[in-house]
Amino acid sequence: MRVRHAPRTRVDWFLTFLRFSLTALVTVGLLAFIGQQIDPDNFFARAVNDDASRLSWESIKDLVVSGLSQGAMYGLIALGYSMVYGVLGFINFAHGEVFMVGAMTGMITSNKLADGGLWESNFVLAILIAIIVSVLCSTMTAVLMERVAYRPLRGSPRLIPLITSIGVSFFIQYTSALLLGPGAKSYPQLPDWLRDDIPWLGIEGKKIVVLVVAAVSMAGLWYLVERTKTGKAMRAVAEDKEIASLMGIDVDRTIVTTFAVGGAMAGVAGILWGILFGSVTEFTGFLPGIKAFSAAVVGGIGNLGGAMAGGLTLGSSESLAPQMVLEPLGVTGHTQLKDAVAFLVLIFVLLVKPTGLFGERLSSEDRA
Amino acid sequence: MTAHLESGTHEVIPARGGLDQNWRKLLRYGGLLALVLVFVSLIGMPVKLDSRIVVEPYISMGYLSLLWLPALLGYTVSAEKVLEGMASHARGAHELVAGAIVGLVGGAGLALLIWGLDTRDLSDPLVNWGDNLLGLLTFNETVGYGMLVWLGISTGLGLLGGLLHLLPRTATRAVLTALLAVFLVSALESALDDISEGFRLEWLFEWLFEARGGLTPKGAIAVAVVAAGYVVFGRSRAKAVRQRYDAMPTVERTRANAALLVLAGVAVVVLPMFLGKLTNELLANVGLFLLLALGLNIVVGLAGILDLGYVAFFAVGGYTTAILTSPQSPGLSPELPWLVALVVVIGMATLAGLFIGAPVIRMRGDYLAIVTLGFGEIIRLTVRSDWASGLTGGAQGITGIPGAGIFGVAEVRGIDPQAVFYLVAFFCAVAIYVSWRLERSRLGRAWMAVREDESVAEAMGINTVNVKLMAFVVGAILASFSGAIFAAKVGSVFESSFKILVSIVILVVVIVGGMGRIAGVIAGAVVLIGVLGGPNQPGLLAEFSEFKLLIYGALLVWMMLKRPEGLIPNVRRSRELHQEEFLQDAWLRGQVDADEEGNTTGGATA
Amino acid sequence: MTDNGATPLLEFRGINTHYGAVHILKDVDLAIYPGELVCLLGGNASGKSTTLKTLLGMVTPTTGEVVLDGEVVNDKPTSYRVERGVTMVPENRRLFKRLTVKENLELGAYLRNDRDGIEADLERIYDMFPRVKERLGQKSGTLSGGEQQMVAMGRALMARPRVLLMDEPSMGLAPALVQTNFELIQQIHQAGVAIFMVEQNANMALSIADRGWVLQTGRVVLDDTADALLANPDLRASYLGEA
Amino acid sequence: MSGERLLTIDSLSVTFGGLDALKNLDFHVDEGEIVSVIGPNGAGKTTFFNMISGMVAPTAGDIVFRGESLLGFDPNQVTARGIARTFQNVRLFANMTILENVMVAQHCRTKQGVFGALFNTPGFRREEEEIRAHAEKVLGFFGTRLIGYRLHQPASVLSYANRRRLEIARAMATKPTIILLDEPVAGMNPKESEELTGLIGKLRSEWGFTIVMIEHDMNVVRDVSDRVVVLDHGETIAQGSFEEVSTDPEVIEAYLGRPVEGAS
Repeated sequence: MRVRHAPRTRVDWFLTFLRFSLTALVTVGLLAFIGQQIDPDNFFARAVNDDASRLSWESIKDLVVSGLSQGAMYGLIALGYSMVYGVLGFINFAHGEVFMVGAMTGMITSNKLADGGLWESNFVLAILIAIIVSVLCSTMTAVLMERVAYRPLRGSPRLIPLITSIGVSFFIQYTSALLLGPGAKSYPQLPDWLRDDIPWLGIEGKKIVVLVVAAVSMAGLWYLVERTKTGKAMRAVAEDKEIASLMGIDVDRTIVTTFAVGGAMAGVAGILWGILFGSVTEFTGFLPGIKAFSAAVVGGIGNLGGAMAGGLTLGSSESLAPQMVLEPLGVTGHTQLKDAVAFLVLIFVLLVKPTGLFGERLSSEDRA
Repeated sequence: MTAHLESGTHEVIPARGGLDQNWRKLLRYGGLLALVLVFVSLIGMPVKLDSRIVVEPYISMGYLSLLWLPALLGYTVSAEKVLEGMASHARGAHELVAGAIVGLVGGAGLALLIWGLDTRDLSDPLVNWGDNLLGLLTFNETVGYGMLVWLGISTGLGLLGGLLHLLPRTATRAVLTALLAVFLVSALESALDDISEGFRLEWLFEWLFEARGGLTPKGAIAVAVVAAGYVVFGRSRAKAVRQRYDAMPTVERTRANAALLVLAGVAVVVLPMFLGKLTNELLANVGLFLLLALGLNIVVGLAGILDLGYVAFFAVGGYTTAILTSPQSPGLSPELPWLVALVVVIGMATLAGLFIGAPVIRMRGDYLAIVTLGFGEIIRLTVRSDWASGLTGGAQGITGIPGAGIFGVAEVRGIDPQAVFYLVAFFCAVAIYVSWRLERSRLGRAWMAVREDESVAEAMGINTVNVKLMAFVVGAILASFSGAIFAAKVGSVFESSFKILVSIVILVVVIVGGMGRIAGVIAGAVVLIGVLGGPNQPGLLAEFSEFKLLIYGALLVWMMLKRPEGLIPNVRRSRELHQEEFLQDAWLRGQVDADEEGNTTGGATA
Repeated sequence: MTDNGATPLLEFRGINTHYGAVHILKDVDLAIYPGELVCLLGGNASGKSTTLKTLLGMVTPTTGEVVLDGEVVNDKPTSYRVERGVTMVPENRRLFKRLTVKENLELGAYLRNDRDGIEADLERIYDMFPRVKERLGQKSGTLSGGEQQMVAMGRALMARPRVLLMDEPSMGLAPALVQTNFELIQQIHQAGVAIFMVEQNANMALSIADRGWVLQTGRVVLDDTADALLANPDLRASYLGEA
Repeated sequence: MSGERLLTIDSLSVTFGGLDALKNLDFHVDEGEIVSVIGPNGAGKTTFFNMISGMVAPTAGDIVFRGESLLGFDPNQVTARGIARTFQNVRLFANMTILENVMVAQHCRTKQGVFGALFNTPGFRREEEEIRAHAEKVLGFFGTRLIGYRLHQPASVLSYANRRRLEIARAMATKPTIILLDEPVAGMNPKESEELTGLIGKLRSEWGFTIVMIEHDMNVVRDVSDRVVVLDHGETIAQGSFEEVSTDPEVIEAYLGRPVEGAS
């Protein structure tokens, strides 16, 4: 029985209004969508959108699956944001670039392997090699980043490392553009069994692969953090570095481990990106990076399960909302607003629950 | 009891022997140098900047991009960090050997690269791997020659870096200033060309510069001598003037400040008349970004709110102006005069500031950064989408903006950069005045309190929500001015001019200049936007455009690591960033104080 | 001085430390022998916590040697020293509040790999503090102050310390809790662990200590047995603020 | 010497993550009183202050100040109504000068805005004068410790004891009715705390403030309190004069450990 009190300031009124209108918009959009699903001639559907048409179950399924697979990728990247935030308390803006480095080196390796013929002759081996290379490279990038840019800043005000990481992010982006040349670069073609639908499911094989790999990585990470000594050390360091070092934990090494694990997850996500979309540019890391961060916040930052859940939430709302909310509301060119949806979800969640979906309020001191 | 204040004693230990080195450190620095040299080569700097000559025919910026590195690392490897109250070594052969070895290792890295370029083909992922680079590095001679020469050059430069420690302070300073002056004068070639015409100094320009670009050897020597001469003879006088200024009583200093201000004002008014189109255009761009940076400085520097979506307000200004003034505006097209539109722009910016500000204002600082960034993107994506194209023109943008008419007195358009500059300069002056007044007011103090500790500020009776919204709105209005001028200047607006990149570049300007400090922001804008260029605007070093964002990124990191307070720091701010030292300081004073007051010393006075 | 011929467990030889330009510890010599309970007294900013940090390797002395069991450990990291038997109970307990009580205790044994030994030690701690055993699965942040103190002690004991450093065990605590705390310290001391306690509360500390030093602005000004210090008029004066 | 009832707290409760930080707390302060709140660590004393000053919302109960419920007010609104506070862990605006620290605390008592600042209106100048004069008056309360050359020093250079003093000065500058002092003498030496104890008395007698204070130092509590409230586990276990409370068996059990030696 929480004491509810009415908003007292104008800003509070405005926020209440904003929460209410966003909720209303989504509800009306969804209702309109349901309306036009039942009957495109339905009065309600017509009233909002003249071009209303029914979405086939097939396409809804496709949207859900691609939303989830993309969301799983966001989730994998989000883990890195969440872990670093948990341990060092700042947003490593450049983590998206770690993911890009993974996708980029994956592209280079797989092209080399395709030139050598291994890609066609033994795809599984080839992709394994590519995964190992890109995970190694992105891990190294993350570790190097920590060593060069963040370690000297430990203990400075929270915004300083954030600003630094923006610089790091730019540096890596343009290094990639200048070293490897700007623009999109393609992965070699995937074997048929990945491109085609899997018969009894009617889902593209690569999307299944993405979901499975993400689930396996997530499970591995959970085991590492919750069940191993290293994980316990990480959680201890996240809470109190000084005391952790008193326990004999090597704080620097634990932080490096955190970056490395986050980097490895981003590397996996990078190669999954390559499999899913087939090409990569120097800016590939930017938007997914920010969205992954949003996913981490949506799930409650510092909470690993939350990061994955946030990723899936964000991925699927980004994929579904344009068709299921915006289009029925009569927004033309709704798919152009896909990225905007992701940010709106972030803002909405922070307005309604500032600690994220699974974040907990720990004490009276951390007011969001 | 002040006996423990034994600071300031600086003991000098005899020099170390030449071979008494920390070899691991040398190898680390040498390896770092090698890596950096190879990196710079592979991102294509030497090849792409080779066309820009510094001193004809000896040196180009391409070679320079490699040459300064061995000297720098040679210098830093033997720079001893001396804590006050501790000892340091006398200088001697030790420094020379260290520098030379670092240079040698670095040169070896480059030699290895030459060998690799010659024997392997890695051009598949590495686009700059190829004959151009090989030719440049070997001076179009044989591979062996190139390798040897670079070993020699790098070792020599490393040695020179070490040598700087041995020279007397003034000599070091003179040498560095001379080198920097030669570089700057050559970098400013096009601007100087432009200026020399205005002042009828073409003869000097022609004497200094080669017709095809670059300083002549005699020109370079002249510039170097003048610069060194200033250091040796002029500096002490400049210092004396400065000291006299510092010693002035407040009233007199205010008067001196006023005089300086008038002088600067006159310069801003008179100078453009002598400048050519190119320089005026450049100054106009600098002004546009300065205006943005001054606005962001209030938000980030004073109130401590890291707004990464600041470009949204720039866009609001630009698009509002475009819609209201352009006859080609697709939806609404009232074709208002620019000044009338400006009134609406202020209103729109205020609304946008409140609308974006209100939801984010209660968030934690770092969440706020990302959410504002999100808002910036939402606005850009919406403006671009088909849905809003009826009003904003979507991806086609809005063209045909007529320019800014000022009471019928003048018509400011892009083809007349001088007029644009005056318009921008006027608004910058307004922004500077606003920042200056507000910083010293009740509101400014409240902003600082919020920056220092938000929840305490709240508990001290400050309505942090209102105060922060105020910062947002003031920042938004200044940015929207910049947007309005931008639209009138360019004559069209496209969503691509309002990418996140712009927010970041402005942030770099504010940070490099020094957060919370007006002079710093001005310096930051002139140096970065003027020399390197803005996100879509070329600067003086047009050849650098490909590298400028890389440099911005590196600068941001370097600034945060080495000088978080910026080039011209705000005294308070730098205190905050070096807080640990100050706390220790305070800790010390604590004991002195417990001892009863009277004998305490006044430390840094604000 | 109770020099009983044995090698000291822990020793400072002519330690000087600086923070930047500030000279903090000045020529400090200390020695702690096995099984002793000694305390270091001093007011605000006398250099007490710097002493502890130097012992643990969080601050590097500018001159002098930190000796652990006959070995100079100046350039060894904290973890090395912890492994060799130096453990600290920090001021204000500082438990890992989001971790369970059991995890807190296990982290105390972070550097140990003898699984059986760890189990046995856990049992010993349960015997010593039965209330802790009831709360093993609970997040340690939800415990009461007294229980947290027990967990903090237990966590330190899990490292099998040969010398336990106590940082201000009475700081900011309710009078009743201070008493419990000192009883716990005595209990551990009787189990054979050497204890080095840093305290402002001179009376309380000296009542259970064997020996004590008094630190004033970074210098050791008094060094004697606890009883002698208690009787020392200078000390009484300086602790009543009459100096 | 107690006057009108200023603050009434009615069965206030708060829970954090399922844990009761405060349980059905009843409390009141009359005008001109000095009330001490004591209790073991984690008893909820600071939470209690946070709740009054609006930094934490209670789960149940009511806080009434001069007939008006404070629930739902932001901390700045609470301060504007006349309740100021200090912080246990001293939270000054470390990079602002001492004068600015105290000037900024008058924010809610002043009103000049952007317009006045930009055009330097007479009203603006007058108000700045007043703010400054009041700031210097408040700082003068601590003798010469915080004025003179110190005015323009950043707060970060102050000694620990002076920081505590500046905290109090800052709270005074908000022109409150009630001041909440959170462990005002913590970390001070006996001499300093004795001096501050005297000043706390003057805060009431000379400035007319009502004071609620959290303190562990029994000497200070004994010397200045009209009334003492003992909290344990978020509940009030005793209330009354210092003598009554310090001899209460429950208080001795939970907090003091043994009776306080005499009243000397």
